[in-house]
Amino acid sequence: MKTESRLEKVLASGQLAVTSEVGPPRGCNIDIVKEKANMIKDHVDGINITDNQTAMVRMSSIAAGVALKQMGLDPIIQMVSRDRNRLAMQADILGAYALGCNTMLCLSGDHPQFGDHPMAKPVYDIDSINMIKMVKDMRDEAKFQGGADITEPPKMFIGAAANPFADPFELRVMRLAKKVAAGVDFIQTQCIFNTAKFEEWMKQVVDRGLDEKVAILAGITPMKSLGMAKYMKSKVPGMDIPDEVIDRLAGVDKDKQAEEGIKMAIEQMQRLKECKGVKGFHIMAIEWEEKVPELVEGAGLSPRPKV
Amino acid sequence: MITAEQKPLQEILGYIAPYEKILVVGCNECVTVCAAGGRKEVGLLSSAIRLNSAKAGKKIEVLEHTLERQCDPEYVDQLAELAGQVDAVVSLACGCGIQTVASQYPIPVFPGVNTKFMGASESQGIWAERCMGCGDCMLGITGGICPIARCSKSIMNGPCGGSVNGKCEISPDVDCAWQLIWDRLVELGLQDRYEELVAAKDWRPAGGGGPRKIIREDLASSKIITEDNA
Amino acid sequence: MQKIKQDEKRVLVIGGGVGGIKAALDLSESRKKVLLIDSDYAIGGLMTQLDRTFPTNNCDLCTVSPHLSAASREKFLEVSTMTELTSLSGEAGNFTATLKTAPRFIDIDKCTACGECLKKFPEAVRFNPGLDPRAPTCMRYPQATPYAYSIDMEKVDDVEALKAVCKAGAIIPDDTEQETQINVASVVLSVGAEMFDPSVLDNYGGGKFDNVLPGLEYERIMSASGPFQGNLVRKSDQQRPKKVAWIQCVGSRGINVDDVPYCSSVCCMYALKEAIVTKERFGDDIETTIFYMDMRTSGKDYEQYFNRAKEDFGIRLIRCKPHTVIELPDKSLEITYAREELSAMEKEEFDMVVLSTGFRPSQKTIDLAGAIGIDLNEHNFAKSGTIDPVTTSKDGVYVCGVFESPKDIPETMVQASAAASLAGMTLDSEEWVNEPVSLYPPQRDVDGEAPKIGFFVVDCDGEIDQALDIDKILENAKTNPDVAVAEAFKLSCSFEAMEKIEGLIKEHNLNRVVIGSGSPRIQESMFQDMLRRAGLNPYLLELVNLRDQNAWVHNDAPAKSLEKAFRLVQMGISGVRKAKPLTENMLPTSQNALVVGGGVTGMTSALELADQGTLTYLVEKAPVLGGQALNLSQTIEGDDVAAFVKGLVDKVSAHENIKVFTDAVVAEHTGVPGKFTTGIKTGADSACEQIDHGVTILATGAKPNRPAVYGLGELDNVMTQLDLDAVLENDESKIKAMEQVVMIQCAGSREADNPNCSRICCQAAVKNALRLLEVNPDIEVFVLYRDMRTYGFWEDYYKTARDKGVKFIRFDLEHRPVVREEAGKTIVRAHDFILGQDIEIEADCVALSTGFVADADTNNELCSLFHLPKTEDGFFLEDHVKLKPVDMALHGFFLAGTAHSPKVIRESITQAHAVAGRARTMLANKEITLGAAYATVDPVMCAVCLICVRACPYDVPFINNERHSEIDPAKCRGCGICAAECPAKAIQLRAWEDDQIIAKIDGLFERYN
Amino acid sequence: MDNFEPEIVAFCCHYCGYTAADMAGTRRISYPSNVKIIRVPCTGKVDAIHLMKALEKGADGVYIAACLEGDCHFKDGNLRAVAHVEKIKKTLEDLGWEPERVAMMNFSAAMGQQFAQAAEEFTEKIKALGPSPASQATSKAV
Repeated sequence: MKTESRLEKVLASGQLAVTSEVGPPRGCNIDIVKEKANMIKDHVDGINITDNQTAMVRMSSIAAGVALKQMGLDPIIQMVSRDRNRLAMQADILGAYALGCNTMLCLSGDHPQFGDHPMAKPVYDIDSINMIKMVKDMRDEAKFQGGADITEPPKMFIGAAANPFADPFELRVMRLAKKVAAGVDFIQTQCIFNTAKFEEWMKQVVDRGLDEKVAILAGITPMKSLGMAKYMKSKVPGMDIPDEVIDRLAGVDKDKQAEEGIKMAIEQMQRLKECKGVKGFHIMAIEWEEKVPELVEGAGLSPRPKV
Repeated sequence: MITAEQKPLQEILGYIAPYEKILVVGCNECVTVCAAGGRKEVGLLSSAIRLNSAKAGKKIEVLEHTLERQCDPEYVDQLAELAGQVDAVVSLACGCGIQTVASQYPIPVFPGVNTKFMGASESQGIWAERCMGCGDCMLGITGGICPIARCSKSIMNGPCGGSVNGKCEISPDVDCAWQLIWDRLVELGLQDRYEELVAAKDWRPAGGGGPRKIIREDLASSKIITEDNA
Repeated sequence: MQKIKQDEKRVLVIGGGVGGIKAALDLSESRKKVLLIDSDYAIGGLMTQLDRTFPTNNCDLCTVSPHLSAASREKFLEVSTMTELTSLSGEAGNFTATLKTAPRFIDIDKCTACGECLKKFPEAVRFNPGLDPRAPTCMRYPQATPYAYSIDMEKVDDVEALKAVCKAGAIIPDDTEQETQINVASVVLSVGAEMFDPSVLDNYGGGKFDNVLPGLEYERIMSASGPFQGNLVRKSDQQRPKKVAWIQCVGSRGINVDDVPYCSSVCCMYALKEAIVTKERFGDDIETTIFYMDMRTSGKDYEQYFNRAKEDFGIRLIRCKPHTVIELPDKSLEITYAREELSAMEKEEFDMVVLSTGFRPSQKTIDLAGAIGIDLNEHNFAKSGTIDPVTTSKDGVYVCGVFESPKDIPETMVQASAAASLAGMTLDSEEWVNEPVSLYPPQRDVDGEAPKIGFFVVDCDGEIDQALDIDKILENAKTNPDVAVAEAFKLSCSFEAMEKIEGLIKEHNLNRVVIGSGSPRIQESMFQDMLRRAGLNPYLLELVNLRDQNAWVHNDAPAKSLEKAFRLVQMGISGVRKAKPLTENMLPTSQNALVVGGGVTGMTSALELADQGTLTYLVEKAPVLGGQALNLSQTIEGDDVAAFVKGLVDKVSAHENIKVFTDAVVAEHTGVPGKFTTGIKTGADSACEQIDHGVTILATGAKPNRPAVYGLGELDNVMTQLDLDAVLENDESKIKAMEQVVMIQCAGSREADNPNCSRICCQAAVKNALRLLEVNPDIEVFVLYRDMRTYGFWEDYYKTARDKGVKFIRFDLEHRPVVREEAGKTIVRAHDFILGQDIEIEADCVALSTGFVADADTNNELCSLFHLPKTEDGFFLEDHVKLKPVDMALHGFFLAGTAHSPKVIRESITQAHAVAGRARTMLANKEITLGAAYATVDPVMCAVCLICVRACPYDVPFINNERHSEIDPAKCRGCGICAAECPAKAIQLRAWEDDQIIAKIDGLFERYN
Repeated sequence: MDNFEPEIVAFCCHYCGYTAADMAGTRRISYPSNVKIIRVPCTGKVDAIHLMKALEKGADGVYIAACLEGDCHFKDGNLRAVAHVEKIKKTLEDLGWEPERVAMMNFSAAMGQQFAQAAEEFTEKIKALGPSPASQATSKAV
């Protein structure tokens, strides 16, 4: 075991892991985070806390993560390189770890152009791959980027994201390999709607033997409605939503669409459970956290193992 | 080339509002080539200032002059006589030229353009950023396409997950630099390079180390200059 | 003294009116030697007596040939006035002409035209034709008749006193008549005709009542050079008339003893013009009334002139020929007339009555025809070819203008060019030499001189003076300290004015000239040539368009117009200060020609050019040559069109100098006038064959109109005249079975959507009516018409048709005929104005006279490919409707046939000859000037930004080895786009430099008054 | 203001705009004398500076009269002119002037009637706008 991370332990046990996420509030009410976490806490092995998601200012992911930790939960701290340079990131990693956060996700982050602070200077001092390496160096070499030794190094379980649907497709596995080479421990993928394409990607991952080196959690998002599906298809970059998803939602009454969405996500998880290399699921129920237990149960992933 | 574009007129007018005699100075180098600060733009801005003064019912005298280059003190010396006649200067040079003029004359010098970036012309009237002057060129390993200047996130190991159909997540009008790099590497048969991890950028040469300066000892040696002059 | 050179073979042009002048100029421009003679003591002919000429309502004759420099004109053109032909012997290509020159008693080489002799001996000294010898209004070509004074020696009592008056010593009392024999290759007759003298008629009071006058005399009264200085007043009491009437067809289209049966073709238009000008100049409150039989406004866009007369000027039109005019005690006049629709006679009082009289061949021309040995027709005009109207019965003798048949100025100009072209074919062009060097004085170096400006108003036709106070304009110009001379030349022909200006330039050592006159588009090259003659660089000139863009367009606001004139002049003066002497580029021309359109017109032009050694490319869209003529069987004169077309096609196809492309279109075009490259695409081939050519002739024709009116395309018995022609040609049995045929005129023409007259339809209807009767004499033919426009000698056929029982029933737009089918019968309902009720005719055939419309698709394509202008109704637009009817505004392009406007075959053929001749004028000069307006780069200012390289529409600028942009003057077209785009302002377009344009803006806003 | 006579400068290309103006003359179609024409070989030659200069010197309105689109004798000079006019309109807007004081028009050589009508309409429009700030200043100065 590299770390104290519960996720690492679940994965090491050979069982499928389940993570989900909670977005911190755009204000100081920490109870919101707690409420959301309470809804899902019994059905997941770790809870991602997003970091200024979609480049909108929110409560610090570390602060929210610490609150969860205090509840005895297992936060996965997300950190984007957009907003901090190497100094700030390393400092925050030290702090987060000191307060009990032992799992983190290294991301470059959505460009500020998307968010509510387009005038902010994007930092991007280093990219997500170099960030993985930085966290690994801190953990395994006990070195800061500047070369100095860390007296009490942070033992972070290191995660990263992967988008199997972004272009160029042929680079998607190669880039994963780079992340692996940089030292990533687990991967949470972008929401999967085009299951066949994901499977194709996974096959290449397996062919390269990458699944041996990194635990891949498939990203699952239940569709709330036909409108949401259409919106994601047309408006959200990097989303690959096949027509059959749209058609299936369109085929049921409007008030049955949410139900159908949940059904689809469950079916998807059941299908992917069989997919070689898939080590678990990362459920992103956007503003729909209350449905996470239903999904996890539906997919036969409940109860969560005690580790 | 350094590119620039004219500042909003009202901003310029705001700067010069307190003054009655203005010199508009152009530069015959980069800003001429990118049609932001050559003789023509000097003429247009001067006319606009005059039109504005007419509206304001105020008599402003505007002199026009364009230097060969505003970032060399010798050329800027040529302004001495004109600068002596005016209350303020509007420079249409890039930031370098503006500062050179400001450093040589004890009157207010206002920028008339926004200096944008180092770019290349894509076609008539279109300039695109190509270089950020990072001071440590990595084009040798990226197929001749700069991820620093052309990737929105300056990612060293791209592309990020936002690359769709060869375009950047920030806009469908912006090419994904990493898609370009990849295509180019494929074209050159250098795909293998891709998987080499590119280390985090050292930003010191890019200005992280404070204002940059180049000193060519062979040229800058005071001895040579003295000898030449002798 | 005039001494006619005898040592060389020439074309002899007889008659110095506009036609003769045009023919002579065309010939000399083609570098062919020509002698122009006129029996009068000055050339100019009838046009000089007119106040203004339609449809432009001005003169502009000096601009006939601005591409010909006066210098080279002198080299090839000799003019001899007071000279007549007495005999012509020999044969075509080698005639001997005997000429007799009357004594002038003035040595015109010495005469300075000071006018002293005229002052002292007004009876004996002749100067100006017309009513008053006050001012010279006519043009004259300087070399032969610098000032056309002459003396009637019989009226001089004291020869010595006369001699003493002349300080120049130019009086030659013992001058004698001279006889000369010259070798002549061919002869062009342009002797015109006289105007009918209405005093021989007893019902209208012409020559008897003070206030009844023929049209020409009315023009003299309105003319600023006329007896009342351009003031319209009655002869009897010098009062401004309030009611003026015109009576049309006086002496024409009649059967009385003094009448001629033909139509004089011009009177309708000139009456409209006189009425319009009267309203325009002397007040809207003058009531103008025209009594007419048919309004014959069938020329290009003339119908719109007519419509403006009615709608914009409110000219009153009464359709009838008045019975009598009687003089009332106050010298006013009472006209008795009966309107067509009212049987009762009406009487109406007018202050003045103008008799629209037409042309009559003079006894002198009849005698001349005898001396030459050409046949005359029954009306004593030259008997001309029915298909080829400028030929006569004698080989080598050509005719043009009114002597051929009555016609207006534009048509005369076309015939003149056509006759010149044919006449010139037997004579080689003189060799090309670089004339600017050899013929002009060296240019004075004005570098470093402060501007010394001469400002001159050249107002030959008095148009500027009528609208603007020229003296005030001069005064204002003089307030500029560097304006050394400011003078006006009012009512003197621009040629005379130019000679005087030349003198003033030299006398005052001027180094800049500003001319206030007409449009620079037309006049610039003429005045530039004047500067050259005066030893100044032609670019030290600025023209101020006081006439076309001021005097003519602001007559509703004289004070503002004058203010504008001050400003425009100041703009010119300010601009000319910045003018620089410039040299021009010359480009060798391609000697080949491209003719677009393989109909009769195109083939005729191509043959004529090819016969003179020009390699001619003939491009026809259809798979066969022939064009619209293939659909026509015969002309009204009875010529077999099919045989004629076949003859042409055979000749063209066999000609070694003609390359025919059929089933082909023009697809690409580049180059400059004189050096074009055009891509021809044949069939479905995607590749273009590229050809080089120096001139382009557009003879693309027009389309027969097939409007959906009167049941055309719906009812079986309704057809067009062309369809009927085919039936007549192929199916006589069908005609024999017909009992009643109705023809409807103006079908699809003279309507809101196609306002022009199609010109050919009236004669087509008459022709087909006569042919129907020939096949089936029992047939009843009805022609429903609005105005019968059988102009010229076609009136004879119209009369014959009436005599043979063809019924002509008039209609108007409120009473259009209606065609319907009822129980298998085709019924035409029409209104009979004389009966005052509707009538119905059962027709076996309804033939619609549908005429021609522009071939919009072809014309649009060609106009956009060649960048040529079109008229509003889609025909090609000529450079000058009156004076340059077959030249296009873009140098090197010429226009002929129905692509110009609807016309019959013989008129198209005339234009075909004319364009061939005009094209020759260009090809004969082996080089063409590209002008001096090309872009230059200042190497120091150039930022090498490439903006010019990218902006140039012709890819001319490049970055040279010296690291700056360079523009090859020989390739530059002079648009100036690079100059405008250049961000370093390093590029200037010569002659249009920024400081010149800004100086003009400065001048415009200089507030000095 | 009722008697306001605007100063209007029209840059006309030799081949179309100027010819159309001449055509109005030939046909004696009157238009306001406020319009003063400056001839240019092609409207692509009209530098944006020239438009500004005219306004600066006191023009209340300026327009360019070019060939119809697609008919430019120099391929695309008239389209460049449009761009120049648009640029100056923007500048005027930035200055708080009415951008309508600058206009682009297109005529064929034969469109004398339309030229006159457009001149009339433009003059009316500028009359309605009133004197330009610069021309007011100029006349004050006199």
